[in-house]
Amino acid sequence: MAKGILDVAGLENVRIFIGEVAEEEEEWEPMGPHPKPGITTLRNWDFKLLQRYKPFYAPFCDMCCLCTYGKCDLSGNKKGACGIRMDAQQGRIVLLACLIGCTAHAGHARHLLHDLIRKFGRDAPIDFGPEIAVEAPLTRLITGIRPKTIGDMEEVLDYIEEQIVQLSDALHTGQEGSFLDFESKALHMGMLDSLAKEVADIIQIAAYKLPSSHPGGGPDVPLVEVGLGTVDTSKPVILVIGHNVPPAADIADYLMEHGLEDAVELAGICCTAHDTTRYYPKAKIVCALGRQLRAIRLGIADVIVVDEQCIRADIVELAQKTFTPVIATNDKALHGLEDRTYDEPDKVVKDLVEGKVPGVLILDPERVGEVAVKTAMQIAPKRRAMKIIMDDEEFQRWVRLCYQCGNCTLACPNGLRIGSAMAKAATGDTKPLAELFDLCVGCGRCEQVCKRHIPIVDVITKAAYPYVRQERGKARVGRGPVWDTEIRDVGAPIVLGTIPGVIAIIGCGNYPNGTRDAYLITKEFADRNYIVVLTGCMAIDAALWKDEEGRGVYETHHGRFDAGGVINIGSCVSNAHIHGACIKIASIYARRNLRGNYEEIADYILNRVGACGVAWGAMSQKAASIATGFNRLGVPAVVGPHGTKYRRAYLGRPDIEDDWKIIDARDGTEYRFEPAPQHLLVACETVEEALPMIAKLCFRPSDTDRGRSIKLTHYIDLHEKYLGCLPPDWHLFVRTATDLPIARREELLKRLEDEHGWKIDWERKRILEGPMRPYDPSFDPTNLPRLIRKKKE
Amino acid sequence: MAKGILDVAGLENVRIFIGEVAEEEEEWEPMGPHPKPGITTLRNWDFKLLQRYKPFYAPFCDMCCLCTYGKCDLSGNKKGACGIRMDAQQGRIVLLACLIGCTAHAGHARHLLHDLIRKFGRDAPIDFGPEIAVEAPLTRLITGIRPKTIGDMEEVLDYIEEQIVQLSDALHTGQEGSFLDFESKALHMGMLDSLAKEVADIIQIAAYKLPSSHPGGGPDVPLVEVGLGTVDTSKPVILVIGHNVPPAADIADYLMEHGLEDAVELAGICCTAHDTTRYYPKAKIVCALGRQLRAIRLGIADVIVVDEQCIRADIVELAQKTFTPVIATNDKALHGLEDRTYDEPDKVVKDLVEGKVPGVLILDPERVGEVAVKTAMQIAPKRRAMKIIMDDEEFQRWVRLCYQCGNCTLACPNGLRIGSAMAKAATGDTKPLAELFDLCVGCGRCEQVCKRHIPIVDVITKAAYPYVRQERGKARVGRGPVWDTEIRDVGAPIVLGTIPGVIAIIGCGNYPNGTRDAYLITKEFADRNYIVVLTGCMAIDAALWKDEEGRGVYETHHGRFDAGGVINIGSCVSNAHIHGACIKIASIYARRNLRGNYEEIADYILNRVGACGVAWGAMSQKAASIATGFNRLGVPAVVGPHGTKYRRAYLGRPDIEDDWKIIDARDGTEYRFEPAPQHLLVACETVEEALPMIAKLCFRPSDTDRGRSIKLTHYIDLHEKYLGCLPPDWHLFVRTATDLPIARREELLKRLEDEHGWKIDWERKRILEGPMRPYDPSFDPTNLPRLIRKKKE
Amino acid sequence: MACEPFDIANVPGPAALGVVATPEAMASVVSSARRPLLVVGSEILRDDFYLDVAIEIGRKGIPIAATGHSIKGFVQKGYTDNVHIINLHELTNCLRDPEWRGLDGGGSYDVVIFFGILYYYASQMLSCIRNFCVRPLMRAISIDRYFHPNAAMSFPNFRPKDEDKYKEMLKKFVENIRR
Amino acid sequence: MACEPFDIANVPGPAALGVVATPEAMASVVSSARRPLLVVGSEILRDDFYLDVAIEIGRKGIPIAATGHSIKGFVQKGYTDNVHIINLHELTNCLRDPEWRGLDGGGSYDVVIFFGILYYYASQMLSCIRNFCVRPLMRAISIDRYFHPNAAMSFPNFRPKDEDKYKEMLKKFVENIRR
Ligand code: SF4
Ligand code: SF4
Ligand code: SF4
Ligand code: SF4
Ligand code: SF4
Ligand code: SF4
Ligand code: SF4
Ligand code: SF4
Repeated sequence: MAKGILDVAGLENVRIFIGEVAEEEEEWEPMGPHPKPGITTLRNWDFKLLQRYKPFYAPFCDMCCLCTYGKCDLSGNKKGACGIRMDAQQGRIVLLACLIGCTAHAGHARHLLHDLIRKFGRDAPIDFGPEIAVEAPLTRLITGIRPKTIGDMEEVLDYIEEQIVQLSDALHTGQEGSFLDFESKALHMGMLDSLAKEVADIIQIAAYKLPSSHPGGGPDVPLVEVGLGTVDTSKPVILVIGHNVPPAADIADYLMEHGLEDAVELAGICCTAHDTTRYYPKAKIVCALGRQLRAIRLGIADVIVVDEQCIRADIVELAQKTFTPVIATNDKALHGLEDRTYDEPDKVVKDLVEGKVPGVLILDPERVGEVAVKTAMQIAPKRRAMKIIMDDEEFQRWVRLCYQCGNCTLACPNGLRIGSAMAKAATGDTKPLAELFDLCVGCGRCEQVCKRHIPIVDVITKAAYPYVRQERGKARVGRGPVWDTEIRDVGAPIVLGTIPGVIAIIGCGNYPNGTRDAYLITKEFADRNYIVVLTGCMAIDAALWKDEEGRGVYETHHGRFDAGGVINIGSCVSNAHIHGACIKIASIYARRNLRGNYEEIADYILNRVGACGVAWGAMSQKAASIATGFNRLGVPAVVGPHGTKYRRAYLGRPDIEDDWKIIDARDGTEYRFEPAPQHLLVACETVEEALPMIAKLCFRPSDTDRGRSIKLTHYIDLHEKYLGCLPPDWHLFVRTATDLPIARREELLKRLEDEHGWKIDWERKRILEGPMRPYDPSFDPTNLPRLIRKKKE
Repeated sequence: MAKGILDVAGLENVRIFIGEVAEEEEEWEPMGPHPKPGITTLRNWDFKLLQRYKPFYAPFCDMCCLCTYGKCDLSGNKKGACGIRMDAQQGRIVLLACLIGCTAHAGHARHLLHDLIRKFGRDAPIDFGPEIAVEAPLTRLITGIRPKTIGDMEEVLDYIEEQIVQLSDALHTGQEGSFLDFESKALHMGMLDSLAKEVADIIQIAAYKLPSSHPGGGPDVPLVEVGLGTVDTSKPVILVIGHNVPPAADIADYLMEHGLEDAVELAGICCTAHDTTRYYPKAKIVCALGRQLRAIRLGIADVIVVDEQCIRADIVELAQKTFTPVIATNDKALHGLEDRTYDEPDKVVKDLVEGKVPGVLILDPERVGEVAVKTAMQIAPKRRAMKIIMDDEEFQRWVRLCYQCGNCTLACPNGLRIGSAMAKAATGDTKPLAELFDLCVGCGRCEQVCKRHIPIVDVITKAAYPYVRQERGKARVGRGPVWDTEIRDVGAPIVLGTIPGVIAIIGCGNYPNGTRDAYLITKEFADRNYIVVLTGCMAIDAALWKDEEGRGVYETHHGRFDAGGVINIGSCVSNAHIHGACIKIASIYARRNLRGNYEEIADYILNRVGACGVAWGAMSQKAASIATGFNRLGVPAVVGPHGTKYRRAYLGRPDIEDDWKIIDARDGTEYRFEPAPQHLLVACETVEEALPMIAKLCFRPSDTDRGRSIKLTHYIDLHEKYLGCLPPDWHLFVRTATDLPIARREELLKRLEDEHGWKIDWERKRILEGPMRPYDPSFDPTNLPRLIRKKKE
Repeated sequence: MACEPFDIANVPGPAALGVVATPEAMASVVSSARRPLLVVGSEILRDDFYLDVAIEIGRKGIPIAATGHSIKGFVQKGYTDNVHIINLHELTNCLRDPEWRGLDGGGSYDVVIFFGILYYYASQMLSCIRNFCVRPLMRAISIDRYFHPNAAMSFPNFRPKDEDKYKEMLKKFVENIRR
Repeated sequence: MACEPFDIANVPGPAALGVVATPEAMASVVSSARRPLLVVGSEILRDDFYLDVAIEIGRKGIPIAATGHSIKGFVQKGYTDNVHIINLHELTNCLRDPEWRGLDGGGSYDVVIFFGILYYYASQMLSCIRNFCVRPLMRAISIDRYFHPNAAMSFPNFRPKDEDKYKEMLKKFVENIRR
């Protein structure tokens, strides 16, 4: 029964307006203890995490400038005028970052839901095919709701929005005073963020029928082209940028309806690119965020369509320089443009093509396709006549103009040494300049401080142009949810440790060392039979490098959620399926109740699911809330060095014994245990350092000896490969001789004896004394005393 | 019909769950064009305002530190790594401040609604007595909903929360690029803030039966005691701090139920104090925010109960020093305390009294009263035996220790010259130190940088102690909504200008010149027959000064919403009734449609309702969103000098003719008109400067000549009184000779002739040439072309 | 050379290269200005000396914007020739507009001198000028007894007991203005 | 004397009174330290020279925390005596705990020397030390080729072409350490 007015016979004068109509409430699972948790509901869980993984703060600024009592100087952990201390202030800023990140996802989800309901109806079913029964693990887990149609997600968003506002309230001057409570709130925000992402991706998969487990989905998704070199500029090019797919989908629809698929290029940057290819695999993925400025400057786009998030704030100004009109489609990012949504499309096209306006707003996605396509087709011939790329002469003029003042280096977030590369180029050697291309994150800060007004980014791009034109790779289309059937197959090996880990490579591209890192991490772990899942910018960047035979990681590795797979999960919101996979391991493989049962499942994941997030180029506020959401669910994450600017890490201290106590749920016995995982959030300086760290963060107390031995093998091997020696703490993870890598058991036993004073029974190759806890294959680790099944007498 | 399950005869197997049941929708007013506006709905209105009152930015920081690309140096309007420019970044920070402010109100409203529904039921009626028919002007105006019960406000909050999340989304890196659009979003946030406040205050008035127009309400509310000197410390003292009244109400209930009203003092700080007195007039208002630190340090409280907002973040640490236990009652501000909500009350009391814990959480307001009262009663005798206030000897020791290093002055937000006052005190003259008491905002920053560890705040308080003990005033209890019947009486005089203005003195106490300013502004305007309404900290501070006869402004002036009234509207959320009064003038007096008709009503208010907000000590993010909400509704505001740290002002430029065009709705004629009002948001350096500025901002194009003459009289008079001369721009407001102050008509006509070259007909005392527009008493000014009734041929 | 800002946490960023300058150096900037403007605030009313300094500067032909309620002092002294009453927010708003006609119709200014203005209000307005008055460049200097990182040049912080030193500096500043 | 931070907008606030110091001055701080610690990062692998500098410091009895993947260099050089592998985040987290037992069980450190660490990672860790390692006071100095406002002392920024000058400074620093 739909919403509406119900006239009840016999009650003539009463008209009943029916809002939510629940079908006969099928008790699909008993409700757990924490449906729709509020701020304090999971505080105990948070405090458990925060007690082991204590918040570490590295202020990015000593001051607070949030109210007119300020600026307050909080240096040396001083208090501000409102009484807040530096540590709490850092927690506050972390909560603020998570707020902005989470609202980006939740705002996007709500906006999308409005658009999808308008186009497809509230009743558009959530049906992900035969292999997926648990369609919305986070939704079930957190809210206790099992959504059947996209309209069911309204209630989920209501919950999220209410909670967000409650948390944001706490940012006000004179609220929270404890850094621990700020962190608990940030963790709550992170959880909401994960939920919002799930809503966003599920409704778009359901409505647009993006890949799921219907035919052609899952591991069978097609490959698409990735790279600046893939765009065929002999055709009119439409470039979509952002995160919200409906306008791009409308463009694809228009192209398909008018048979223009081969006449017009549809290409994208960032997550809209992912989602566009999920809908329309002819679309191309130009690049991730880090190349956005350069892609625009290269002038490849005949029209740029932006929606929301991770769009250059100066998009209109930039596009003007290459005579590219901009169509803004989302109320989050209006750029001061005029609203032409309901104007005659041809009039709008005319104004854009003639350059009368730099851009327009078209806020109804279903009106974007026509304008974008017509504009691109009409303007392309005009634009082809223009010179946009710098010529050699100009290039030489610029590099000679540089006087190595160093201003650009000081302005560059990565401290790139541009001046000396310019000097080399002036002598004819353009290689150093060209090499900067992949180190540069394309921010444009350098150019603004150059007293000689050298368009540095363009000069670098010019130097790298031959390379840029060949930047072509392939990525598997974002496949969305992991299948329940896949979980059934990998649940045991993951929990037992024989699949040594799930590596989730996610987030933005604020790298110090180029996109090569994304590739290297992916390849290193996939080659070792970890399951590697990627999303967002990382899923794009990883596609840009190739092995000696010219094959990218998506080509050399399969796309199943199984050992050795390299899986593009999708856009940033698709990250939720990584949480989903972890949750499903607990629910499908281990048959834990899911519904309203966050704490228990997070405890399960923390102790048993050897997953580790890698946000190597984490830049945005979303990355902050995403990582925090993973952390609350018990999944650790490694960030790159820029990640220290988030100000907070969650670091364990293996040297503090009391921090490492865990309960055996069978009888309540408490054990001291190995630091597994050692951190919830940690930054590494280099990818060489990160690789063994990631491997280390895959240890779990539940590992069987076989699993542990495999994990230890990779940890030790990666450490030796990239750091040149054994890790200093490998012995902490040894409980029994069979935990040791088979190939080196003898050697390592010797070391345990010599270096750590352990007692070894050399005859039986067994450890007699040394490990901090015994190995027991049926150990049932938990941090929650309430889960103890039977107290020991 | 309530929510629930409906079994329908003949449909045995169908159970209908009924959510929202609307009563037969009584068409109380036709729906206007903009119910539940989204981000872009009122953008045109915003752009109209922003075109006349251009955003002015004074960055408080040159850098942006919001993502890991940063810090970015935006100085000189440079762009950050994301492409954002300094101007847009300032708009973004303004939106951020408004977000935090608005979520504080909306979060509070939602929390309150949950508690009130639990205690009083969804169906608790909104009935404000015989004099109030328009119970919720902002709700009706913005959402089109006419709420009948508190439960009806859920839908309003759903709308607010959804919109807040949409707006917060826009803060993410790579979203909005235009400062104008950031401002439009901030204005939208300000509007939501006003609505959230209305919800919060209306539901608490309805549920707790706070003053409205039932007997004893409105102008007849009682006077309560205000001041640090009013607390009777011979009794156990409970001090409530914050903004959310249920815990305090529960304490009052407990006292009343147990006949302890005379045995225990219930006193409050900030808005909870206001709201407590609205419920329980025996409560005392200790002070506003600026005295919070000192009130706590003075040790007057035997137990401190905090809820949310404007609580010192170091409350637990401070209270510990005076052996005062803290009960935290709100999930926004948990302060790391343990949750004891469902513990045996007596066990909690015992732990608190014995000092086993510094404080506890009691998150169910209905469980706070017993614990708070018992704790206060049991601990009071123990605490009375302790020495808390500094003795004379100690005082002398401290002031002698000071070596005038000046560190404290550099740390003090007001640059107070503490060292020299200490030096004077060391020689026996404590007056300079004592005088600092009222200049100090009690932030404690000075103490932390004193190398001699002098407890500066305590030393100042000690010097001022004789004064402090006498700090006793009286304030009228917050009366809540203005009556419809009052509006009927004052609508015409306000619109015609004969009541020269409504002065809304609101917000915090971040003053450079003491609470005296609050008093002076109030008195100056009330004496001149303006209507003066106050809320929040200002309503408290204004009560602290007295005239020569020892009477405060609430005692010397009546409490009607009428000329010369001095009205305490209530707490910060009660500010909504000031908007409400303006809206009701449009609706009740001018019979404009209200429902979903924000733009038209705001246009009406901007052109006709001579109201001006004064946020003299604006400190918080709430103050930012409050002011912005007034601005969108067409009400200008003056802030004190610290207000420049909000970074943005909305300033008009009378010298740019094009900015001052207005339409006569009768026939569409466009006129150049006087700058009325000249600004939407402006800071003044001193109260002397502010007084004439406030008067000036009460001019409206709709003023009749009589009204204009009265307004001009006060503007000129205040300028002469405080600045010593005629204002330089008085002539701009003259349209006709009868606009001139009667008593000085001749003199001013002469000046118009001599100084401005106007042509005067001296015989008939008329102006022949000069004014920028003619005076026409039936002029019907509007900024909205769509309101033109009949186009001129 | 920089110095601690009078409000210790008033650290606006890298470009706030406000320098502590000598009165002579400041006077020379003013002397060579095309169109200088003296902006005074309420703190000049602290002491007749300051008012006299302002008037002396005014007598050298430099127009005065009287902000806050400082006009009161000029009126009392009977000096109102080239003194213009304006709110500081309004004035700064005009300053950021290169098209502004100026207080006297002669166009905007290239050097503005802040004097006697509440520290944090002045600081914010100086920040606006520094960040937005860049094309053409407007230089703002402060002759207050505070170090202002947002001003191009200012004095160091003076303690109350060093008031005389400060007065000396002001005298030197005025003496050295040649117009 | 302060200096422009290597990352121009790295302006942490008033207390970031990082000073540019001579190698001699820094060496003297290290020489008089109770328990100094050298913290090296991946940038020492740029050039054998830097690795040798670190080893020389290590030979003077100052323990080395090898962060990033810098350990690789020490292993290759065969010098691992008092070299401890640790992640920089982990190390800084330990440093902020006065109860920490130290890399060798001898307790925490009073002077830490940052060397060869990526600028912004180092900067953040130095910020943690400056803000939170105050009781007892820990001093962090940087001998990198960058000015670090968050360090108590550091060198100025060196351009690539001034690498030799920088090397000279390092040599002087090492020479002057007496332990
Ligand atoms: S919020 Fe607190 S620390 Fe921040 S500026 Fe305001 S008073 Fe200072
Ligand atoms: S655009 Fe590239 S080179 Fe320029 S500052 Fe940014 S990262 Fe450095
Ligand atoms: S700022 Fe310009 S001139 Fe200076 S080094 Fe960089 S590119 Fe060369
Ligand atoms: S917190 Fe950020 S915006 Fe605020 S003062 Fe520091 S750097 Fe500037
Ligand atoms: S949000 Fe933009 S301006 Fe701010 S730090 Fe990030 S890139 Fe820089
Ligand atoms: S900081 Fe302390 S010693 Fe210095 S002037 Fe202030 S009170 Fe005196
Ligand atoms: S407590 Fe008072 S004197 Fe001390 S810094 Fe704050 S305002 Fe200044
Ligand atoms: S007026 Fe300001 S300081 Fe006072 S209670 Fe309200 S928000 Fe807080």
